[in-house]
Amino acid sequence: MTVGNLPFLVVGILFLIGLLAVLREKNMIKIAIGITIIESAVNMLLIVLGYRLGGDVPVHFLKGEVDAMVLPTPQALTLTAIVIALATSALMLSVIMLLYKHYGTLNVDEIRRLRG
Amino acid sequence: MKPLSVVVRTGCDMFAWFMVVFGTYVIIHGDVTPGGGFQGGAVVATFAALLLVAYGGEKVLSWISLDVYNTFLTAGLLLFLLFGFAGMGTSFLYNFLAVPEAVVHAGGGPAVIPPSGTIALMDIAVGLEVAGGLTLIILYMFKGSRLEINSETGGETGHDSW
Amino acid sequence: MNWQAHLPALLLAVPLLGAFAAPVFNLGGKTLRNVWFITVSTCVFLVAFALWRDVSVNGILVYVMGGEDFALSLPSGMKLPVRIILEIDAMSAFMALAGSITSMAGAWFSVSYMDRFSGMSRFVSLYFLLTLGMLGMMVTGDLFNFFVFLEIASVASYGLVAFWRDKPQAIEASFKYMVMSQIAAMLVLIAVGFLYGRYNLLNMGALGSVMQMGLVEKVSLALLFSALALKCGSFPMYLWIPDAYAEAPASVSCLLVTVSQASLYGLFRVAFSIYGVSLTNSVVAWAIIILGLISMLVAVSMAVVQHEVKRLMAYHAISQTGYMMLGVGIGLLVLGNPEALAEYGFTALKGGVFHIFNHAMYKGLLFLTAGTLFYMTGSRDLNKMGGLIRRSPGTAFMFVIAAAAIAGLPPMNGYTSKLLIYQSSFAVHPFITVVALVTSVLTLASFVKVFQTAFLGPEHKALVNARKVPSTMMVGMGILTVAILLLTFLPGSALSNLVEPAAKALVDQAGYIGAIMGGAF
Amino acid sequence: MWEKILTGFGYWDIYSWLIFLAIAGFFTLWLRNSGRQDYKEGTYQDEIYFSGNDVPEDGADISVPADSAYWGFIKFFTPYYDFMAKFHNGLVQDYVGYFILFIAVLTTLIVFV
Repeated sequence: MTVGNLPFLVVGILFLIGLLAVLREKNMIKIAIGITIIESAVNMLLIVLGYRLGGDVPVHFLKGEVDAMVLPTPQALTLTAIVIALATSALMLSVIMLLYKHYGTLNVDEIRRLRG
Repeated sequence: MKPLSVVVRTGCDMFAWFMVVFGTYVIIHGDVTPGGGFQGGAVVATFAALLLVAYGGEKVLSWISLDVYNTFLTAGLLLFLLFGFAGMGTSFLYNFLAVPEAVVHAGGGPAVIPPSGTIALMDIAVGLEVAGGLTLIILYMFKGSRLEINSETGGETGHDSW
Repeated sequence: MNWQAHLPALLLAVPLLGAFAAPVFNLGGKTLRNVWFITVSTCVFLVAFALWRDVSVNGILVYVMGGEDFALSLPSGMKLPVRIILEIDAMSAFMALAGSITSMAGAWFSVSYMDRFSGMSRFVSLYFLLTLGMLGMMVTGDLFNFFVFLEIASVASYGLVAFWRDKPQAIEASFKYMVMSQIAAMLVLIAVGFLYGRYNLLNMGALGSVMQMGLVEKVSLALLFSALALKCGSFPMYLWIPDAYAEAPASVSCLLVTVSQASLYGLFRVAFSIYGVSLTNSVVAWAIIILGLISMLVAVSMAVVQHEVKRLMAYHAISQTGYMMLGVGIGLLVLGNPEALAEYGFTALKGGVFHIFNHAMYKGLLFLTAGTLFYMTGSRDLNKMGGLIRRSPGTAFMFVIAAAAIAGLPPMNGYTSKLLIYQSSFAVHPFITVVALVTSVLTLASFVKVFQTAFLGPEHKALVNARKVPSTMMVGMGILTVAILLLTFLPGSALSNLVEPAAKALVDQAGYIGAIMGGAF
Repeated sequence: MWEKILTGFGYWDIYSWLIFLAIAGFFTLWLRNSGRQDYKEGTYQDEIYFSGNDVPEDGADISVPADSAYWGFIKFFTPYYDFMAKFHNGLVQDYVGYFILFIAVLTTLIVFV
């Protein structure tokens, strides 16, 4: 494994941390945090995919020659994904707030009126 | 929420307005520098968040009118769509105001409209929308987090109220 | 430059305008808002219809957002399609037509149904955003935009499922839906990222033209497959569907059905147009078939024992999705084998595709009738209903039509599509047909139960004050009833004009790629 | 007009089906008409026979609730439904777990087969 692949390792670890939080944590806020961590991991994956070692900014307006440019498309994708992630995390926290009001608990195991 | 100490309140007073100015700067220069409508709008929305932390909800809700932010939200969205439709002569969202590269290098072009054309104007629209929307989210979440307000006082009509 | 060239953009711009301008029209009072709601949804339908006509006459349409030329997908000096491109072939137009009809019916229905609730301007906005997300998923030609529209539809539907926010179950359903769907969406984004990292391309057609199966492609196929299977509700991941469909307002459930179909469309698009002939083995096809079979049988067996009317119908939505997966899966199985494709594969494909349209119509109508029952009695529990046929014979009539269609009783449209699936799946393995037939029988059984308990029998004392059904709700249901009856009595022309071009477009990977690349490669 | 839908193994033709339905309906009505002619509405012939007891006022007392429908079917499949109740247990973390398991199985199948 070369040094250039290290960011992907970080992405994988972050993703697994988030997934583990969603699967194992009982507090709903922590589940929401887990999903946010997953979203960050995916955003980081996109950024890392577009990075070229020693690359310059894609909008070239500074002086000097440029050999390699960082790919601009993944950054645009990441920005969009961040906006979506913000919307969903705000909505999710609001929903958790309402759930706490109705059920009086943050334990996800007790949110199970709908089954069968 | 109770108001915090005077140190925090003074700090927040200063920074809240600074955030509005800085956010506006980020929005307006979004087409040529890092940043843009969403980022600037989010910075502007910290205004309400800072005041909420420093002064508590009762005061902030009496100062701030939600209608203003609702207007921001709707106006921003409609403005964005308007620019989309305005380019309809060529195609939807077409950048019909853009100044060609050669004209810009020669120092020409209209002075008021930036050379990036509708991109900058759309950034402003998005900035308005995000500033309004995020502030509304913060304020509504604060309103919702107060447990003592429930359906008796909130006037919410329920799903099975006839 | 005629206005018809702008139809693909209008299909997205009109619901967007409807969503954004709804708060403005809300200032003018309830009537103005309702007029806006209905007008815009009707306009969306008209645009979708015109688009469908256009596509069936002129072939695949390509629209470049913000581009100077409609046909130009390759900006000067670049060899790759980088702009936001909408690509509409017959399959997309077919799906958009189905989606816009349900959206219009739901809008008519909501006007009276949601009348007594607060926050209606937000409801209208979210409803149009959901329509926009659904239509966007159907017409986009770009994988990342597919993800964006998927998320728009998801976020709008979280909000709409939780719209009755003082009802604990609705919030709970929204939360469960959100957790599952958000992880699925992130997996879609990971798969998109993988494909982008491999080919520097996001456009579906362009990706299809350079696709060569390797490890990365296989992993992204698995991720896309499982995420979209969750969104459309296939076997081990359908568990959010009964919750979300049952707890959402009825008009929203009606639209949510088609939103799930849009995810199914995405699944088919990935399998046929991006991977297509480069799928070297039949694992994916068999996975689609087997998942379809299991979800069919399991969901219908759960539906038989339900006593909550919308939950029962939600389970049926899952089981009917199984039919579509079965039909299209058989088509995918024999994609590389022209003989078998001509003999039975294309028939199965036609059946599956026709079932998508039929399902959107009759399942939407069933949800609307369930909403009417709820509106009349104030309860969704079948144990508390009885004798409602005397209260509203019109609703009972439409319910019977929809129930006969979903159970596949001849001569309804559901029978036509199921017949195509039965007869072609028999050529693959008789066991598949047996499972499909058993599912159909159980479907009929559970709808007989609903009809018997809700509409027949003596009138309950508790229901003397049952409310009358307003006329706009009847109009909403009537739209879908008319659509079902048209499909029933004109099965031949429906198949040859509506379904066959769509099925052909799904199989024709080279045509989909060629419309984007234009022979540039 | 006579639209036939060929499935490759047979065909479906709605108009001949409708003609058959009309003929069948005609015979059904004919049989029905040849029944008793002395039935009159509003007389004792209308009354419900409720095992000799008085018919309850509230319809809810004499209608079969939805829970009781297909009692035998559900009774026979009780072990299956008990299992399904465990599957649909309402815990969102289990649902996510099924999803992750499914991804693992599918990825293995697609990559290695």
